[in-house]
Amino acid sequence: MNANAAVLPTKEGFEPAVIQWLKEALNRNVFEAVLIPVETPAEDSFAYLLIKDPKFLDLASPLPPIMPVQGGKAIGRLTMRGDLNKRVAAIIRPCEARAAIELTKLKQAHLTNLTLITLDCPGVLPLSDYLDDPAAGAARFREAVEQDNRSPMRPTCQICHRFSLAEAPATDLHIGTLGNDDGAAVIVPGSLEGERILAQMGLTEDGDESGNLPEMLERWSTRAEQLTATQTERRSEAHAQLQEQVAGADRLLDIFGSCINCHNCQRVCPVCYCRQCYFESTALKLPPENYLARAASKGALRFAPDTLLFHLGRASHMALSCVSCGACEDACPMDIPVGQVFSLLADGAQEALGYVAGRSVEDALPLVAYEMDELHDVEQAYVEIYREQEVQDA
Amino acid sequence: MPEAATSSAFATQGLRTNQGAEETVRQLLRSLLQSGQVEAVLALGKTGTDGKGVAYSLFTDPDAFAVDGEAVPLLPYMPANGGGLLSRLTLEGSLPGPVAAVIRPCELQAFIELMKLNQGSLDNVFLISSTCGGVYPLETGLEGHLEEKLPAYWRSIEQGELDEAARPTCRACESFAPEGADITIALLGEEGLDEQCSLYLNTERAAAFAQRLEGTILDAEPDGTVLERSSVERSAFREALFAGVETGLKGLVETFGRCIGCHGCKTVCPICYCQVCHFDSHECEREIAYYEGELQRKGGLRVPPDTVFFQLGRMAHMAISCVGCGMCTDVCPADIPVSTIFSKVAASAQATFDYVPGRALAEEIPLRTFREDEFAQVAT
Amino acid sequence: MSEEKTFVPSIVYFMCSWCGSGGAETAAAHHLHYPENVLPSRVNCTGALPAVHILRPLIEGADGVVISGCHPGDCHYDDGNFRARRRIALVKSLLDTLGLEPERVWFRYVAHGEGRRFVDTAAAFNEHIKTLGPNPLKTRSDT
Amino acid sequence: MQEQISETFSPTIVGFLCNWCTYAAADSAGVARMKMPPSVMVVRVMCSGRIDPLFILTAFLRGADGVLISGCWPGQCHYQVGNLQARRRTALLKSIFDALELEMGERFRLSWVSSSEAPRYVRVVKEFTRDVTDLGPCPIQHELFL
Repeated sequence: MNANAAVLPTKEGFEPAVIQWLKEALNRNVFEAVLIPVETPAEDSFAYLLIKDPKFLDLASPLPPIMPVQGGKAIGRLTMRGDLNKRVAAIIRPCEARAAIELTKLKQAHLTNLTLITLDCPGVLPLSDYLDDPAAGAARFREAVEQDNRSPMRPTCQICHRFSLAEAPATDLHIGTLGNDDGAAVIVPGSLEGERILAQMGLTEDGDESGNLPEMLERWSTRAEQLTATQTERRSEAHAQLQEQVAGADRLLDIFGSCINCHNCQRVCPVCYCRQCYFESTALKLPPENYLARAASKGALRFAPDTLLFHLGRASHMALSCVSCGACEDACPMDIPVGQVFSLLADGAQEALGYVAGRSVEDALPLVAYEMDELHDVEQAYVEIYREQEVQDA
Repeated sequence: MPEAATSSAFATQGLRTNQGAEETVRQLLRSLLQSGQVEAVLALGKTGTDGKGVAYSLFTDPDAFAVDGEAVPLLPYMPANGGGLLSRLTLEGSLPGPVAAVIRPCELQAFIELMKLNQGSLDNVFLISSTCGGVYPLETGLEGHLEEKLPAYWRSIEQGELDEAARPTCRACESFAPEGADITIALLGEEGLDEQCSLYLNTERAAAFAQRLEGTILDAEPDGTVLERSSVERSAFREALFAGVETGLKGLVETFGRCIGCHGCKTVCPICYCQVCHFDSHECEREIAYYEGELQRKGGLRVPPDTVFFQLGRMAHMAISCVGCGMCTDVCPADIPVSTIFSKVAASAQATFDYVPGRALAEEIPLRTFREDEFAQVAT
Repeated sequence: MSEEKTFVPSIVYFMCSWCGSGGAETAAAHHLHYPENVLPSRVNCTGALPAVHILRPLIEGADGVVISGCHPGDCHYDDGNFRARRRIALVKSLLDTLGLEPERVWFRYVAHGEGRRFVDTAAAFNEHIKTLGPNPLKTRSDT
Repeated sequence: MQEQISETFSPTIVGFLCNWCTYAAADSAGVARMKMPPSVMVVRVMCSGRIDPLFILTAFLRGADGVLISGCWPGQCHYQVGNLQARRRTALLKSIFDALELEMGERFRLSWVSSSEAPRYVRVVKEFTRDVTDLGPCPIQHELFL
C-alpha cells in the first residue's frame, strides 16, 4: 500500500521542512502555485493563500492551530468554474481533502492540475478559544500536539477517526507524522501523480540515505491504525451519548432553541454549495395569512419560522456528503453543538446508504446511484390478505 | 437630534399605570389578544422546554402574556432585528388584521427604512417601543447568564444609565428614543419601574387600544433631562469607540483579516434585504483566469477572495440606511467589531446627506433623490 | 370519550402521478373509500419528491406522511422509485437518529390498477398513525 | 520590478465614460489627434448613473491607480438625472473612504465633459494623470490579504 513512499527530510523541524520542500517544488516548477494557510497580518488568525512567489511561503503554516476556512471550500471557490491551467498544490487536512473530493463529485470543484497534499491532523482548536488570545492558543495547540492530546481541540476533532490517510490514501500525497518522533515524517503517494511528483523532487526509496524508511513507515501505519481504533471507539461512545441528549422533539428543540437563524453553519459548510439556499429562497417566504394561521393553530409561531426545518432540511441535503469537519460549529455564534449533531446524523445516513463521504472520487454519490435490490426495510410491505380482495375487485 | 427625538417620541397622551413596566406591557398585550383587537403579537419569547433559548415569536394565545407565560417582551436581548422580522412578515402582502409588535427603537428604525425600500407593508402593524437601555450581547444569553443580569439592568435603567455589560453598540447608540411608535413605554430614567409605568399613546389607535389599562392620565410632558444626559454620555462613548477603529488600508486588512467569510453580518442585517447578495451571486464566483491573473500580478492572493471587497461593498450598499442595531457584531464568529466600523462609516455617509435612517417614512433615501445644486466640490 | 378515539390524524399522501394517483382513480371507479383526513398530493414521480417536502409537513402539522410510487421496474422515468427509496432511507435515518419517529413515514408501491391497494394503504396508514398518536412536533410553537 | 516601476511610474486609470458625452469627447479628441497620456483604460457606460460604487471598488482592487468617472454636465443627461445620481454615489463613496481614512478620495474623480469638449477631456486626463502620478501606485494592489 505504501509503495514508493519516501522520507521527508525534516532536519529543521516539521513545518519549516514542509515549507522548504514546497519552495523547492516551486523553484523546480513541479508546482506553479501553492494553496496553503498563512497567518494573517494581525497575527490573530489564518487564511488560505494561493502563492506563486516562493518568498510568501515564509509566512505559511501547513498545520495551523485553527480552521477559519475549510480548505475544501477554498478549493471549491478556486476551481468551481473549471479546470486549473497551472499546476497547483493544496496543503490541507484530511477532512478538507474529503470535502474537496465530495465537491468534485458534486461538480462544484475540479481537481485537474490540482495536487492534494494532506497531513496527519492532530485536530484544531475552537475558533473562539483561539481568537480570545491567539498567542496562548498557539502555545496550547503546540503543547497538545506534542503530548498527543486531543482534549483542547474542537469537540468534532476530539472524536475524529479519519485524521490520517494511512488506511487508504485518497489524495495525491500524504505526509505522515504519527509514530515517528522529533517531527520525522514519511511522504506517501496515493496516486500516479503523487509518485511522479516524488520522483521529480528526487524523493524515492533509493534516495533514502538513512535506510530508515521501512521502519518509519511501519511505525507510522501501526500508530495510525492504533489511534484510528481508539478514536473510532471514542466516536461511537460520544455519538451514543450525544444521541441521548438530542433524541426526541423536546430535547432537539432545546438544543436548537437558541438558534438565531443566521445560517452561518450553512455558509461555512464546504459541501453546502447552493448559490441560493432553499431555506433562504422565496419558497419559504409566504403571505402573512400563512404565518398567522400557523401561529393561531399552535398558539404562537417562532418568528422567523422554520428553524428546525432549516437544520433538518439542510441535513437531508448534505448529510450524505458531510465530512464532519466541524466548520459549522466554529461559525455558530450561539455555541449550538451543530457540528456534533450533524456528524451524528451524517454517520447514520452514510451507514444507511453504505457510503463514506470524500473517501474516493470513484464512489458514486449515494442519491445518484441505486441498486435494484436494496433497502427493502424502508418499503412498507403490503399485507397479503388484501390480495384476494384486490383480484376480486379487478 | 436628541431633542427632536424626545419630542416626537411622546407626542400625545400619557398614561401612568400602577403596575410595573413588565406587568403593564403583559397586561396590555394580553387584553389586546383577548379582546381580539389584534390578531397576533410579535414579541420575544422563551423557547424549548428549558426556556433557555430566546426568540421572537408571533403570539396568538393570550396566556403567553400571563405572569408565567413564555413571552418576555421587555427582555434586554436581541436574537434578531425585529424590524427585519416585521418586513419578512409583511413581505408578501399586508397584514389581514392588526398585529402588535414590541420592538426596540433601532428595530423600529430598521422597519421604517425597509418600508422605504419597499420590503413590506406598514398596514395593520401596531408598534410598541420603549426608551431603550440597550441589550446584552448574544453570548450573555447562553447558559442562562441573562437572568443574573436582569436586576442590575433594571437598576441602571431607573437611574437613566446603561449597564456596563450591555453591548458596546448600545452604549454608543444615540437614537434610543423611538420615533413613529404607536405606544412609547418610558423606561430610561423612570423611577419605580416595578411598581408603576408611564406609557405615551401617540396615535388614536393607541389610545383606543390602551383603554382597558387602568391608570392616571399624565398632564406633564416627560422630563427630558435624563434622556439628554444619557444622550451626552452615549455620544462620548461613541466617540471613544469610533476613535478605536483601526483605519487605513492596514487597519482594514488587519481588522477583517480574520473574517471567515460566513457573511453572517449580511444575513442578520435588517437593511441587507437582497434575495441573493451580490457577493454570493455568480458575479463573485471568480473564473480561473481571475485567480491566475491576480497571481501573475501580486504573486499571491487570498482564497476565497473578496474579503475586503465584501465589507467595503456592503458599506456602499447599506451604510446610508444602517441603523446601528449591532446584530452584525453579535453574530460574528470571529469577534470582529463589525458594527462599530459600520456605524462609523454610516455616521459619515449619513452626515454627507444629512439623513437619519428610519426617522420618518416621508424622508427620501438619499440615493433615490438629488438636487441640482449640491456636492459641487465632488465633481470638477 | 377516550383521547385515542377523538384523535383524527392529519396525513399527507404523496402519490406518483402515473401509478399512485392512477390507483386513486381506480379506487374511485370502484367506489372504494379512504379516510377523508388523508390529504392527497400528486407529484410527477416519487423520485422528484425532495426530502424537504417530507420533513416540512412533519414539522408544520402533519402526523404522518405516506408516499406511494410505481412498483420496481414500472417507473415511468425508469428509476425514479429507486431513487425515491434511497431518499426515503435518508430521511428515515435522520428521523431515527434524532428520535423523531421514522415510522411516521411510509413508502409503498401501488400500481395504476391497484385501487384496493391504494385505499388499504391510506386506511392502514391512518390506523397506524392513530396508534402512534399525535406528532409531538406539530403542537410546538418553537420549531 | 517594483523599484523599476516607481522610477518611471505611469499610472493605470480606469475611465468610466458616459456614452453620450464624454465618450464622444474622447472620440473627437482622438480624431483631432490631440495629445494626451495613454493612461486611461476606457470603459464605455450608457450613463454615469450606471456606475455602481462596486465598479470603482473592483477597479481599485484589481490594480487601478485611479478611477475617472465622466458624464454629461448637470441638466444635459440623456436620461435626465443619471449624472446627478452619479454625483451622490460618488459623494457616498468618498465619505466611506474618508471615514476609514483610506486616502482613496483623491484617486477617483468625477468630471463633467460634454460631447463637444474634446480639449476639456484632454485637460481632465492630463490633470488627473499628473495627480495620480504624484500620489504614486495605489497601495491596495499589492495587498495579499484582501
